[in-house]
Amino acid sequence: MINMNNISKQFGDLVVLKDISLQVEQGKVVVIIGPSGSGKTTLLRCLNVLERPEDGSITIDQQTLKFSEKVSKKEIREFRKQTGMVFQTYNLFPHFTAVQNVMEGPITVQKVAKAKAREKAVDILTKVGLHEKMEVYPYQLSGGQQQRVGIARAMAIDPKVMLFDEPTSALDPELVGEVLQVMKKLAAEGRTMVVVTHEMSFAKEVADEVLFMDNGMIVERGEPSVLFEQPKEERTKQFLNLIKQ
Amino acid sequence: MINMNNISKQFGDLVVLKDISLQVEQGKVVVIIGPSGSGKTTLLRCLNVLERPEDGSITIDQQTLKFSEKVSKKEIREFRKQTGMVFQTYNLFPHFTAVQNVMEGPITVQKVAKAKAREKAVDILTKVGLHEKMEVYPYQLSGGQQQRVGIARAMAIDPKVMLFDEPTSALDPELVGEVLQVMKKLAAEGRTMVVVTHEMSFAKEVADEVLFMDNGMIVERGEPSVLFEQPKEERTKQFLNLIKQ
Amino acid sequence: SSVDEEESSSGSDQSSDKSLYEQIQEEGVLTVGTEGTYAPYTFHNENDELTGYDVEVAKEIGKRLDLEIEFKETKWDSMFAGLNSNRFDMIANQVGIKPDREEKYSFSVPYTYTSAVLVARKDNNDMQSFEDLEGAVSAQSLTSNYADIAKEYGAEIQSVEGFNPAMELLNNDRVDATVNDRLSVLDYLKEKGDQSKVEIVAKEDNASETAMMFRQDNPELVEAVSGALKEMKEDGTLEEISNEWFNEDVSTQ
Amino acid sequence: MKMFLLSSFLSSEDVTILQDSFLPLLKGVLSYTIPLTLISFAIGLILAITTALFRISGIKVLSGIARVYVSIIRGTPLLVQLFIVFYGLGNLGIEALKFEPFVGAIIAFSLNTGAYASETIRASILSIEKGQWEASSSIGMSYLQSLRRVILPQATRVSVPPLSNSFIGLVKETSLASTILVSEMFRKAQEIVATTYTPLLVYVEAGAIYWVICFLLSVLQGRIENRMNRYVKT
Amino acid sequence: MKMFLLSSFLSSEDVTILQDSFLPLLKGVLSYTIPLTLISFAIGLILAITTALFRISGIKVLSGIARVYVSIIRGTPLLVQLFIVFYGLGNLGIEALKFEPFVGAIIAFSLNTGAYASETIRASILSIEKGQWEASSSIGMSYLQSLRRVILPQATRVSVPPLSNSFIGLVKETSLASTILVSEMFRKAQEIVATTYTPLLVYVEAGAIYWVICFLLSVLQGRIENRMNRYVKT
Ligand SMILES: Nc1ncnc2c1ncn2[C@@H]1O[C@H](COP(=O)(O)OP(=O)(O)OP(=O)(O)O)[C@@H](O)[C@H]1O
Ligand SMILES: Nc1ncnc2c1ncn2[C@@H]1O[C@H](COP(=O)(O)OP(=O)(O)OP(=O)(O)O)[C@@H](O)[C@H]1O
Ligand SMILES: [Mg+2]
Ligand SMILES: [Mg+2]
Repeated sequence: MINMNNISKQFGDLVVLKDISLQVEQGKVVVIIGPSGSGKTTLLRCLNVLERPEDGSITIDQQTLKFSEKVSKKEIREFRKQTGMVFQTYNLFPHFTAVQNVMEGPITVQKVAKAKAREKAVDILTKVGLHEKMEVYPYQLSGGQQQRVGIARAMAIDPKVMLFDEPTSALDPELVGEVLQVMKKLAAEGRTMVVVTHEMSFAKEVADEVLFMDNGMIVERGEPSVLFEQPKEERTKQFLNLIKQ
Repeated sequence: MINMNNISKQFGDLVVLKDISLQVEQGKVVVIIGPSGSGKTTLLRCLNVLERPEDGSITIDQQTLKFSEKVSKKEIREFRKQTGMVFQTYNLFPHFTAVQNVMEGPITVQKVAKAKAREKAVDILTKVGLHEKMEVYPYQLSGGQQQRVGIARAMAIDPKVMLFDEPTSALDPELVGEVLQVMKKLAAEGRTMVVVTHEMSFAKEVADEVLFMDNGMIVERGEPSVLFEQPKEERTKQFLNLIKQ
Repeated sequence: SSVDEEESSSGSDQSSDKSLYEQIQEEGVLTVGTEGTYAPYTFHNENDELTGYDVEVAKEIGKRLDLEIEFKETKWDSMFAGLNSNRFDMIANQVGIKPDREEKYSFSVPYTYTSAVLVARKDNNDMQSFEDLEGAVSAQSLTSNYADIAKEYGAEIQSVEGFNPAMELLNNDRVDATVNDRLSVLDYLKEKGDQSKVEIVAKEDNASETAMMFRQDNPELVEAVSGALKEMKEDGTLEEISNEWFNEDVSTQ
Repeated sequence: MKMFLLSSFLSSEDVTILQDSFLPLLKGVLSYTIPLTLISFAIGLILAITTALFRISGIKVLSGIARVYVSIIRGTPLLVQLFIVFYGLGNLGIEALKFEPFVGAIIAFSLNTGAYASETIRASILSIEKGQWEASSSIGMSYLQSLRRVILPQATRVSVPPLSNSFIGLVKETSLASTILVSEMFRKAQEIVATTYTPLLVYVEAGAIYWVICFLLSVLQGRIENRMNRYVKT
Repeated sequence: MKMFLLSSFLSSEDVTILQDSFLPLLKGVLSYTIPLTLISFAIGLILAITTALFRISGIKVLSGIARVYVSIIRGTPLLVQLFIVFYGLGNLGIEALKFEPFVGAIIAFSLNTGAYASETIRASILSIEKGQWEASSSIGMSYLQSLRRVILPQATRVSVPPLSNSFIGLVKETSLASTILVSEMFRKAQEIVATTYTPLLVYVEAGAIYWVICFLLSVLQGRIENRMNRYVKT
């Protein structure tokens, strides 16, 4: 499903991703962990082409982008529709109600008729447990509810892969559960997902594979039970100690 | 040391603290937990008189404020100096360097000479492990470092009690440790502390007592081992389940 | 009974037992309002000094009354505000004697008799005489006597703020003509030389009179200034000043 | 101030002048001041949005043009701009550039508003979080779609207060149009003064009328802001 | 624009006029335009800070006074304000209120700047996070201490760009001082036009001088902003 080959990305002189390769099969859930600044967000953003790598290629489903060659804006837009991104700080459109947020992609990008887009949005919002909050503005929602709208908005464009960047880290502890619940449901439905998160319990329960990144590289990868309990690399051990503390 | 009697606080029609009483002895560490909106922050802010309760009284050390009577601004300012507040979002003064942040209280409020205030600030910053970052501005510090400056700033006015409002919840997981380390050190020195936090490990290790608040009331209190492992109240159990998830 | 008296009433009761003129004499200074932007009557020369016919006449009056003249320069409408509010006591700015002004202000004896000329673009053959103003657009200062003349000949008035904008509009071919002061136009033509796009096409012999203007609360001053002007006419000084600026005598009819 | 003047200074003649001048002043407001303001502001806004987009486009030529335009307009007095548009262009001998006073005024005021408002609009676009751009492109929207559907609607909210200030400022600045023969209210006031010789009185009356217009506009501004703020916490 | 005019329109006589008029214009700038701007702005700022503090004081009387002051000044044209200060107050018969032109201009411009800048300063004070107030009172600072040591220094940074705009605006607005007998640059330009009969030429020259001043000021503004921004991430 996802095939990342030799992706490199730098900001100015700072090399943030170093020749990263990564395969994710259809229906698998991959969790990425790692210290701050290790490049987790950047990796995810490359999958959504919010950042353009300097080198390497990414294939999702049938479509491939080769970054060593010239890639047109239109190609990037097409490619983007394959992934749905869920942001750490939600980034909902504040001037749209919940349902309008979810309808926006289908209407503006996919040119779906309004009534049909609305129907679909209502379905998705119901699925994430928000059918009672459809007509309210984001500011009237709790963090957990806002993040669920974020997930619904990403799902509305029917992406082949869902990307999550620390979707619960801006939430109050008791609200985290709601969002994880929705994510588990998506995983159970067999969606392909790439998730940056430090929620161990989620990773253990849902992930097919956990990647540990440091310094722009994937240091270690494995099944959650293995990676969490018997990490091979020293750097991984150190990091796991820190976040378990 | 601290004696809160029948404190009530409401915002408009919303009763946020309902007739709360609380004693903390000198040198003890009290941890407050509870769901969002239960009044934890408000309780702490009442101790620092950032909020004025409608009723009840607070005694810290020798000084008492009776809120049913008229309290002058000067009395409040005096009273405030007994407590040092550490904020969730640090609230450092961005236009001052680290050391200037710490010196500000002594110089402006206690009218200490600049050189002496500086000496003291250097001492405190060294203690929280920041003597190399004294001359930098807050924006140049990581979250954990900023919060340690926040702690140093609160300590600089020699408060009898230190108040912490979720001091680590705005931090990246790996930075949490630094701040907890400093707080443990303070506890070990025998400082009286009131801490709102959901860091279980910290509470277990350091707290003399844990309070569980809900809906403006203290629902249950006890030693951490007891309260965490064998909570009596249904509400407490529910909440502990949520945050352990 | 006039408005000006109302607006200036406070000036007259400053110290009630002395007349305004006595106060002026005591201080030894007569303040005079003028535009400073109306050549050759009142303007700044190359050395940036205020000069011109009106200015020099006022200075000579000062000499004769043993008063120092202090000029205050401002725009036309502000000049009335200044006189009304005692910022100055006299205006020397080619103010024409008109009935509606006489209702509200006092005038000295006239010191200029000037005539109106009709100015049009050189390339405009339709504008040859005052009669051609019928139905044409003429640029005129808001309150000048020339505006009345243009109106009498049936011109549509485009009101402007003074001599310069009127000439500029004519140059721009935005109006067909302007009826204006002969001497100012001559000065303008002299300055422009061959480059001028406009010319004098007709003259009106009916001369208009201009004089120093005052508030009505100050009859002693008006009398004194008029006296000085008469003296200057009689001993030829006024003619001398006039010749200096115009090479002709404009001080008599 | 007004009460003060009323009680101590107004003779019955003054009152007559005030009354007689009210209708002409109002006519100046209705037939020139207000149309001039509205039309110039509308055109100015379009110019301003274009200029702001040029500035943030990242295309050197476009942002250069925008910069020069803004710098010239903001660096010179409006009066000079009016002169150049009216007398300067009118002098070139090209018939099409010889504008009627009203048209000339609209051109100068639009150019002026365009430059000042472009800075406001640029700032308000930049004030929208980067996350909004990212969220919209992540669902596949193009630059223009993001701008139109997501960024500009939010930027509009941010820019309503400063733009209202510009608008209210423009109402008063139209008084300068009198220099190029537009008989807006201030020009009317001057004409009245030319016959009554009571500049203070009539100008204060004109000032009061401006104040009433500005007051009404600021009430309107409050309404618009409330409407715009429906989707933010208060 | 300038190049255009230079190449196609300037006769040698025009060049002479430009040269001759440069010194008088410069003199107008140096002896009136600049001092008037600097002094009025300084006084205006003090007024503005006071007014802003009145507005946010929460004391009804004070915030009422501030509101009325701001509303009157912002609602009426500067020209009317100059008239009232100079001709209106001068007419009350109170010697102390009969200001010299320069003093009158400073009073009117200061009042004007005070009202406009107070809104800027108020907004910038309100833009400082509540957390800053709380942090300073939690270490025992009084209201005034918090304001002086913590809030105003940060508010200053926020308000530098809009205040610079007001300052640059004031430079150009001083041209109105000619109405009350101050011979600042624009008045000089008018005097020159009165003898050369070349309004466009001289006004464009004056415009160019204003533009240079504004340009220099905006360079200075950039410097100040950089200095102010030393403690924020860029
Ligand atoms: N737009 C950018 N310009 C310059 N540097 C950047 C940019 N975005 C990220 N970086 C740098 O790239 C590195 C990796 O950033 P990234 O956000 O991918 O890390 P992360 O693993 O997501 O960290 P965190 O856990 O803090 O979110 C960091 O050093 C960061 O400062
Ligand atoms: N200034 C205020 N005005 C009105 N309501 C307030 C104010 N401050 C707090 N509240 C309300 O008081 C209640 C208690 O708030 P408080 O911040 O004390 O809760 P908390 O336990 O600290 O919650 P959290 O875990 O989210 O920080 C909430 O319902 C909150 O909305
Ligand atoms: Mg990240
Ligand atoms: Mg709280």
